[in-house]
Amino acid sequence: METVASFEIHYRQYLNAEGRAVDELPEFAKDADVLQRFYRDMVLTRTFDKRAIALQRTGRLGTYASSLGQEATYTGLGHAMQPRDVLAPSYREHGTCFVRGVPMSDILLYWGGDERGMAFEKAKDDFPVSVPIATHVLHAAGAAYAFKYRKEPRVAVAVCGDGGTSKGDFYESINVAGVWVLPCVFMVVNNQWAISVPRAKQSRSETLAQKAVAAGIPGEQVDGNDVIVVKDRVEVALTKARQGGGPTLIEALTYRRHDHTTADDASRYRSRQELESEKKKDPIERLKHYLIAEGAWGEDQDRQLSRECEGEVDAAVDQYLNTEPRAPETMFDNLYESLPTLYQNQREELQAKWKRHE
Amino acid sequence: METVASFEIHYRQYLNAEGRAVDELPEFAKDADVLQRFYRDMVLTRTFDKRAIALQRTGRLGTYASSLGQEATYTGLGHAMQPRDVLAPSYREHGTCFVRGVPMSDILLYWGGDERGMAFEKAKDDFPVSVPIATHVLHAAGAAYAFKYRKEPRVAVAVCGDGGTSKGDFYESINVAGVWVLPCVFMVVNNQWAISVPRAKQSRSETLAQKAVAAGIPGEQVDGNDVIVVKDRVEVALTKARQGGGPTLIEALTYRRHDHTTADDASRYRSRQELESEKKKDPIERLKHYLIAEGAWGEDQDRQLSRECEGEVDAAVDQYLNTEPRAPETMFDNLYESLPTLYQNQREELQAKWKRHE
Amino acid sequence: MSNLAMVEAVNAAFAHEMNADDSVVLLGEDIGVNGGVFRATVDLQERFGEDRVIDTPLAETMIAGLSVGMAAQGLKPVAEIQFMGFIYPAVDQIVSHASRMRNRTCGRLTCPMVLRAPFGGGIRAPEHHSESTEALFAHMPGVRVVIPSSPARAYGLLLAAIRDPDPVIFLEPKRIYRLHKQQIEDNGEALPLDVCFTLRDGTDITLVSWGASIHETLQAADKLKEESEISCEVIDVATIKPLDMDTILKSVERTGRCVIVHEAARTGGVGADIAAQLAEKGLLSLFAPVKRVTGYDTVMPLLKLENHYLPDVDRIRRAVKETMEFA
Amino acid sequence: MSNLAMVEAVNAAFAHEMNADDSVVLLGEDIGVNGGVFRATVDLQERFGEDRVIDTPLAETMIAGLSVGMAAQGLKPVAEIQFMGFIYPAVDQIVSHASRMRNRTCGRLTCPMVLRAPFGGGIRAPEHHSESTEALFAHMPGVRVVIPSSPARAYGLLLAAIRDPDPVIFLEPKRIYRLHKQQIEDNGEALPLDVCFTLRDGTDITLVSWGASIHETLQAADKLKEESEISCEVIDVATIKPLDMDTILKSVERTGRCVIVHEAARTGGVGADIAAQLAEKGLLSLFAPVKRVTGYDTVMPLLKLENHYLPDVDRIRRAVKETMEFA
Ligand SMILES: Cc1ncc(C[n+]2csc(CCOP(=O)(O)OP(=O)(O)O)c2C)c(N)n1
Ligand SMILES: Cc1ncc(C[n+]2csc(CCOP(=O)(O)OP(=O)(O)O)c2C)c(N)n1
Ligand SMILES: [Mg+2]
Ligand SMILES: [Mg+2]
Repeated sequence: METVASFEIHYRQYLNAEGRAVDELPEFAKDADVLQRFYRDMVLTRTFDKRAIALQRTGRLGTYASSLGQEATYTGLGHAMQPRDVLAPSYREHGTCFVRGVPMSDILLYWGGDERGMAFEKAKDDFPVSVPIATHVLHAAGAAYAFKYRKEPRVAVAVCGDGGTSKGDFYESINVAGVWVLPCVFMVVNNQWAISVPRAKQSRSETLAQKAVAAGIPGEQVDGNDVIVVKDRVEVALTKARQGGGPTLIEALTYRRHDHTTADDASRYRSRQELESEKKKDPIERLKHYLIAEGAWGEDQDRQLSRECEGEVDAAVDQYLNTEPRAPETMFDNLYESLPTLYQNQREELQAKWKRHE
Repeated sequence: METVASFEIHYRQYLNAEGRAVDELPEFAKDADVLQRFYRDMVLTRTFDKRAIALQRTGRLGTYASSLGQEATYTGLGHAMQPRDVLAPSYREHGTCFVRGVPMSDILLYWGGDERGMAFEKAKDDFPVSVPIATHVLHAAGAAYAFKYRKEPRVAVAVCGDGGTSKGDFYESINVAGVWVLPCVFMVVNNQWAISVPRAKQSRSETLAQKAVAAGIPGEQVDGNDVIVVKDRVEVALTKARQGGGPTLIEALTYRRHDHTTADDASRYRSRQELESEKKKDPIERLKHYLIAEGAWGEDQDRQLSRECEGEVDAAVDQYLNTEPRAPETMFDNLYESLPTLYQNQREELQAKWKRHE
Repeated sequence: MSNLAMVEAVNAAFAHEMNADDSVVLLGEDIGVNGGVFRATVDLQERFGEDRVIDTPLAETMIAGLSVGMAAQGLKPVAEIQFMGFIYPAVDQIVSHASRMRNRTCGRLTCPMVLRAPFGGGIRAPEHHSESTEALFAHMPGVRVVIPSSPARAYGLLLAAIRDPDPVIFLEPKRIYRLHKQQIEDNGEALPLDVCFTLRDGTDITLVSWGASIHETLQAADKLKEESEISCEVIDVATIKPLDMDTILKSVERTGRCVIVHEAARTGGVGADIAAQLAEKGLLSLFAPVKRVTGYDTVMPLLKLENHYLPDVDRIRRAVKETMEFA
Repeated sequence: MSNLAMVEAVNAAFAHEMNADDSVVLLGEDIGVNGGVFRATVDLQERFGEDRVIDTPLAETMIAGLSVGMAAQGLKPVAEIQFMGFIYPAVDQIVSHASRMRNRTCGRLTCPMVLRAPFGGGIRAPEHHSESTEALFAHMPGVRVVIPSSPARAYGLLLAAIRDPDPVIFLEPKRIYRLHKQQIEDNGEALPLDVCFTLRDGTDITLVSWGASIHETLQAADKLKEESEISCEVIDVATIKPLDMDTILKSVERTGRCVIVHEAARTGGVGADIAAQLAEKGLLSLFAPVKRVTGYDTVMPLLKLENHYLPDVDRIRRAVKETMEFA
């Protein structure tokens, strides 16, 4: 018997649940401005989230997926990426999109049922929301191929959930990224649940990071509620990828505190206790404690920040609610670059009907 | 930084390329009868193989996939399985099917373009040939579920190639088998090529055995040209699975010495040297050397065996060539349990046309 | 007798059949503790155990492939695809294996599985949650495609689907999951597959539909009667593959006119097939061209425009009137 | 001018476009060193390099998904699926993403990709190597489906497909890959997409077909002329989505009769759609029902019976005669 290969999976954290540094912080995190910016972005995401749910509950938004409790992962990721990198999100990464410059009103527009919400002008090469789980992970690999082919120093980042790692697409993506040494980072947001299915029922693998072994690429775990370690390790992976070092899989351990979406009721399948104990690991509180302990934050500033975020969200909601509706027949306008003759009469029929009803 | 998981992949071999034992042989291999039986089955498979190719070259068989050089893997697997276990093969495992009692004439019938070749009566729960790569690996997991559900001491064995491990279906199968602790063995026949694509271009993973890590199940490598280690390790895995211990992935390292199929020309994409050097690891020669060295085989016996195998293959070919053709309209007869009205007139049309032409 | 909504009738059919037949197992995402995102399988895991109501990892190819393996080895798996928009990874297993297992082995192995999925638009759901692509499956030899449109038909057809010895794609129009209730006797009586249901007798025109659109079709029929004395025969196709063309042809032979209504995109929809067969076999009885009122040939829009995409009562009425007025 | 077989014309179109446009890359299984199992990409890796003619790992979902990602980021990927029977794992990416990227982002991102696959029966290949399921793709809004049936059309249509700003499913009838050669000028001139090609003018009946069946259709037309003085107009649909119904309708308006020929199974085939549209828009010009000569509604049989499955000259002739004799 001969040992022909061996592997180790590592876990990293800088700030523990109490907001104490358990290791020497990376350079960027020694700058209070930087951490305040992260803090702000997390608070804004949470403020947005609450409002979006309220809009949905009052019939003014469609189904919405909250990121409550996962803000550190999304904010950290957003700040690790460079503007020209490309994000291939699933449907919960609003926090990352905001950091990348996508207006909150656009995200509302999309979840309000209007395709124009995905036509944003900042981060304009980013992929749109992808609802079919893990399918978009392949798009990141394809994008990465394009960057490599054109010798552009850009990296594609795919984000999917713990559930997403069970799908063949996920595996095919990491495998091809490995063998072609693509500039790709695979971010697995392990929030412990895929709707009602707990992490343990997705896979017998001890970690999700070790899925990387199958592709022969590095995989690691980070505390996904620690914005510092997320930003740090993703940035390391991005830099490596940008320099031709190939892909990395990063599993961020976090927890989905809200229902899966507004269409779900998590009390059917998980315990209050579990939820309560997870609340103690809150990513926002954690950073706040750290900043306060460092003398870089105070309760007054915090209240001020809350007000600012509420104001920004108010403005976005206004803009969303005041968006002129699309004419029905525009549903044909982005089907092809120009609408084939065969379908033109359908467009006309729809337009005529709409005119009759107006 | 904390290490949260670690893994090792092992490789095993009993008989080296020269046919010398490199380790103490397992119990069964101390019985010359047993090894002679393995030897015979490998020779029969190779004899069949040559004839099938000849039939194809003379227009009497469709496309055919040779197993030249891979006989130890297929024979070893066949002997490790119990009759009530179930095989989910791809398209190259004739050798295993023969051990399981499938007549050679049926295999010819199928590759000759007649569905009745998959209606065999021995091994009657075995899955038929599966052409779409890796799709059948899921069937093995489903079958294993049925066995577990009914508390039957049976195991399902899926066989796929190195190319097959790149497909999502493969990964989804090992993953679900892991999390449900299914009685399943995944046999990856790494013959180094997927048509013209070499192993190194399928995956950056150092081994294919380590794909198991992604599913949290054990994975190991064996010398696929050593029938003893194949039979031994597969049997260990089967016993474990049968006893509720869950699935194992076994990578058998072998080499496809023929063209991919009779429709392929391997000289377009691989070197003579590579082929020549692989010939030196021949599974049949290896066992022959060992048996001769042990005084359990001789050249006379060998010639006698050749004649017997030729005779058996002759008989199978005769039976195949003399099989009464199916009437064209029978193409409707196994579509549903009974043919829906809507399609009956199509069957009649075909029957009428056939009658006109006869 | 219980008063059941369609989704409850699905649940009742499961409970009945799982009691009667140990080989029936359910699998899918979130069908266990959660009882399915539409509650179609609610309480079943508690009653029948985790090994019969199985929460799977998130992978639709896997769900279909496992089902093929189970079905070939003596189980009767009923797999749920959470929404039809996520059925596509399962297409390969259906077309390459489920539909062919019997044929490939000349009956040695068979594939008595059901693949269920809620489908259709009109519930303000996110992208991919509203499409109707039944035509893809209707083109595959070796499968049945069944679509109930009332609680009673859901109960009876689902029982038939589970008992059928061949693979059945069972599509549930989720827009009408809870639209209204019906008295159903939970007696395990299946309805026949492969036949259409004539819901209304009529003399002037035949309206052919299935799924949720049946309800707009019936409303249109009522209105047309009321406002214009047009007598519509309404046929619920129910099993769209194999099609019971006889019932449709006989009706159109009497009425001489036909309008087909479905949510799916027009091009390549099942309506095309029905219209083509009418034109082939019923040409002489047709007084007017067969019209189709369908979803448009564009991507199903997000919720703001979805109701403009779906065939509505008004579009059906217009089509009927135009057909009636045809010289 | 070179004398090229269809598969060589495919190769020539690639070479032309790869020279002209750096953003064109080919990917697929065995397309590099091996030049594709049908040699459609032979020599291209040598000429254009491994980063433009890419041998992929064995995974069709991946091939399609990579292509979507590449296309959205400025490349023009042309992906090969080795046989159409292995295209099903790619269906999800096509219907869920390729066909929707433009619509989902209101044109911010687009998906100018081509997915090629050899298709159809008649070459004595193993199971899954002979089917024709173009109808599945013809039902998907947002894609084009193009099928050449001669070397010249392969060259011109493939160029058009690569240049098209939207996703194109390009299906190559492999039975006629090397059937005959044609003089082709390698001038980079594309043929128009979205139009039918009228291959023969005729006055008595319109024969509509595509792919390899065009050849049996033409032979039938010749024989019918010869033996019965029936003058057949023969239309090669070529782009089956979006359909150029105008050309077909105009022809049928003149001839009053139509037979549609395709290899795919009848139910839900593209022929149904054409027949339905003829019945809807051309009812008054039809003297006889539109007949369809197609593959049967059963699983494509293995090679021993495949020629019985495929429409042949005899079946086409009979259908034409029956249509001509219709009162
Ligand atoms: C292919 C596919 N199957 C099913 C669904 C329905 N669905 C939406 S989200 C979800 C769970 C996803 O879990 P995970 O990947 O962990 O992401 P999370 O929602 O936790 O962020 C499911 C099953 C889907 N969107 N796509
Ligand atoms: C899904 C699918 N894609 C492509 C093919 C065509 N094909 C047949 S065999 C093969 C290579 C398979 O290689 P591997 O898995 O290593 O098995 P081997 O043939 O070496 O035994 C390919 C690409 C197929 N049969 N199925
Ligand atoms: Mg999750
Ligand atoms: Mg191989």
